[in-house]
Amino acid sequence: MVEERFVLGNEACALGAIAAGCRFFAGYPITPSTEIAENMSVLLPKNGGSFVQMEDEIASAGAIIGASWSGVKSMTATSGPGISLMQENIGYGVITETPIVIINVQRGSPSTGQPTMSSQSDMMQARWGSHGDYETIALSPSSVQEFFDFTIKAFNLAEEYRVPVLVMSDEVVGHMREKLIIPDSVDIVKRVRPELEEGEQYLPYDAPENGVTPMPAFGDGFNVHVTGLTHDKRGYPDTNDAETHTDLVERLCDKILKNKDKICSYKEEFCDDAEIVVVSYGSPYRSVLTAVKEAREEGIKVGSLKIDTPWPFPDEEISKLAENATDFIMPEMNLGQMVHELERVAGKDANVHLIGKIGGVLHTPEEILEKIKEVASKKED
Amino acid sequence: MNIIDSMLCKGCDICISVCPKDVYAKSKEVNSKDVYVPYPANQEACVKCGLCEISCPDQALYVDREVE
Amino acid sequence: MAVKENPYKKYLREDRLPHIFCPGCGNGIVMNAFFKGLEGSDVDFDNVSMVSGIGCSSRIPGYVKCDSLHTTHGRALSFATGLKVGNPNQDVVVFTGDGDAASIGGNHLIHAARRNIDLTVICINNNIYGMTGGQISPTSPKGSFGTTAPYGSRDVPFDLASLVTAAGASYVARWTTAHPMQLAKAITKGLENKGFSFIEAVSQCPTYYGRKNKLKTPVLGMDYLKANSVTKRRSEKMSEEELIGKIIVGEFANRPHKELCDNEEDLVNENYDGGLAIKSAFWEEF
Amino acid sequence: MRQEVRIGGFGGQGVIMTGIVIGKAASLFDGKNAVQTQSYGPEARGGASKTEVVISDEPIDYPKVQAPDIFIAMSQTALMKYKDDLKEEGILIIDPDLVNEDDIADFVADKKIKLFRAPATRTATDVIGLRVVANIVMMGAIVKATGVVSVEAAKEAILDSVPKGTEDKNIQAFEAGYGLIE
Repeated sequence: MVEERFVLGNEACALGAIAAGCRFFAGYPITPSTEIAENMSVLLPKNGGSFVQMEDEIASAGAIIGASWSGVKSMTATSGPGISLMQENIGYGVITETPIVIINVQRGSPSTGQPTMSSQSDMMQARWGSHGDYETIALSPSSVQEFFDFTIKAFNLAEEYRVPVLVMSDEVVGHMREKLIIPDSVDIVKRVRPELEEGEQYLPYDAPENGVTPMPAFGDGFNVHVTGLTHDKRGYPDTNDAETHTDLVERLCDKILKNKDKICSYKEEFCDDAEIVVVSYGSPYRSVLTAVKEAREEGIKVGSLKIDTPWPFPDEEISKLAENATDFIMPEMNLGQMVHELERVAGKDANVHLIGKIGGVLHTPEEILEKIKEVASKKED
Repeated sequence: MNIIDSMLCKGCDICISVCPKDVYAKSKEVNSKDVYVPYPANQEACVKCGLCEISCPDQALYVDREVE
Repeated sequence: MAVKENPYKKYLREDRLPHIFCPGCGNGIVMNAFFKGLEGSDVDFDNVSMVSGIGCSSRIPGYVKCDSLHTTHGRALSFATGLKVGNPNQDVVVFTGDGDAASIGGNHLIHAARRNIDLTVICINNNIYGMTGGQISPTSPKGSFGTTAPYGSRDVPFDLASLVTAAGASYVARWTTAHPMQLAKAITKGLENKGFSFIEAVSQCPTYYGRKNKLKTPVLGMDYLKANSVTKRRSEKMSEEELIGKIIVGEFANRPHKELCDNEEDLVNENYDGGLAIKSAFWEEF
Repeated sequence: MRQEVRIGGFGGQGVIMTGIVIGKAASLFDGKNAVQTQSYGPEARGGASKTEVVISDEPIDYPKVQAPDIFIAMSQTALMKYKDDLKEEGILIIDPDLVNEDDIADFVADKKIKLFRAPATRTATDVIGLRVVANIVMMGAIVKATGVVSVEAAKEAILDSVPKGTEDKNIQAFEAGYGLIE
């Protein structure tokens, strides 16, 4: 039965995780993400799962990777300083191709910054926060419903691509209450065990080009060795061979980059004839739509591109929009992070304008409208 | 006859040292790691206690327990 | 006819031998003691999963024919916590070293002990960072030399067995590579204890610790361990001065009490009638 | 139509709970859309407390309150700190026992504010015999004075939010609050 609830974004995230099949959560209290851990501690025992409050965020990230290899879907949630601590093990999750979900309810930063205020200033860390060349997937919800939906999506993408997936939420979405519609059932990507022919040797890292191999659980009898060192197809460390390393790391990147068309998700509104496109992700989108509608009423040809998946960045869609648009505006709750990606893709053909805002408060529709008008009037000159 | 696998032996001499009956001695055989692989020079003294087997860090040593 | 090979070799991935350990490294002896301990216990080798961090001793699981997780430096116990809680039916064994467990992983160590999670931790303490080339560790004896203690260490070392006992572990023992039979017996007890078991295996590092501290050969290293070991019982009658430089061996704790996974399972049973969702990532629906 | 509600008081009065109940009433039981937010301070207890609710028949884009149509002040500090962006001719509900009306006489006159007085804390203590239900008493006053949510929705939302066994007391509190407004 479809259920309606009026809940906090962070609670919706926990409910989404349970619906997606998450049965293990390890975490450490940190504002403004703590309600996710609290809700998981209530929900997991009622659904056959386990909750462990770890000694820190490093341990939390390690524990969910261990749990994932035990054969359960696992998640942690954190904010600012916690996501910094988790980076080492996120890199481990990437190289070992472990499906895990990490929720980051972003807060004002750097350092301990503004614990109770909002920001989007960890966006670059979501991509390359750990050392090394790699690609992950990141999703940014802009509503309570999306926090639920995207958490489920994160679990599915993690399984499909065997990669850590980050849900880059923020304090605004985490701490607002809205109506949440919980469907009777959700689509789940389940894990698939390897199937071997009689006498066939199991090669846990013998993946097809741009792809992944099936993943067994510990105890299934495959005797898999999982290591953070560069490894060959058997999973054995092979750290001095350039070819082994190149093959491995290129595949880890390509399985995300070359499947962009399947992974990327976005929403276009009023874009058909748009000469100005406001590109947003996460909570600033809430103000964009109001501003775009008002600007349309004043006759400005402006549209909105709302990116659900900041990573991998939807290059193709933006290139397509840049064929018609002369200007892109990007509101971010930081001093300019994803805007560099926008510049990379659209900068040759169009002007890119940042509305960077820090301090913890969401952009108002007026601030965005003002920028739209300013850009529109410059076009006329 | 106790056997020392010359492919695995790294020549640490721990077997020579731990054996309570002084069964082992260095041989003149040099393996691929350039070490003189020990051999049971005094095999008949062996009481099959297994201390050399568990103390061999390279899983190179086998104690023959079959009755001849 | 039985294969004429070392009785512990059958547990290893033959295609990876010989292992990378230096000649005379104590790691191989501790591995053997582990296999012997396992054979003497009620634990089935096929049910064992291994976890390790970073360092020489943490390379051990990679050679063993079982599921193994070779993780980040110091974090083995965090990964092992998830692995064990996710599926408490496995017997999870952690191999770690003094730097891995007591320095970078010190906080994880005391908390895993506090939770009394059912893991068997074998800590090979060779008093030095071997893999990075001989730096002093948190267990290096006062006055010992390392590449980062060229004038001798001035710090007081950790007594790991006592530390972990104080933190709440239910089984704790310490032996050395010169006591392989006793070590194996302690590992048997550790494997059979349902709770956090910590077995400290004091070991020689001829290459780095030995070279800097006049114990250049494996035999010298092991002779030193043997000569300086004092049983727990005897140590209780000795003065602090007499105990300087001595390695106290024996059982430090054997006090079974409720462990983490049992508590987790109880919580599930009190709140849900479907039991633990073991290996649920493979389920179609929930 | 978009309506913005702000409630301010001090920690422990159940201010945030009131915001949640209004949001729940609107979104789950009146078939409208609602977003409820709150401001967090570093203090766990005490200090100023504020919650805001946006209610609309349309989907709500910008989730925060900029200029409230309705402001409920349950403390002098909250009244003085948050009153200024109340809309011209907006509704202000105060607990007269907890604020100093003289301080806002000019403000009310200049902005043509519709002022209501609801002695919620006194009513909760004297009539219901439970000081903790002051926020639900105030809820009744809000519904009567503003009609921002329906009476039925408000009652359903209260029943959905309060601890089991306290339903009757809370409904009594709501009705007592409803009766405080002429």
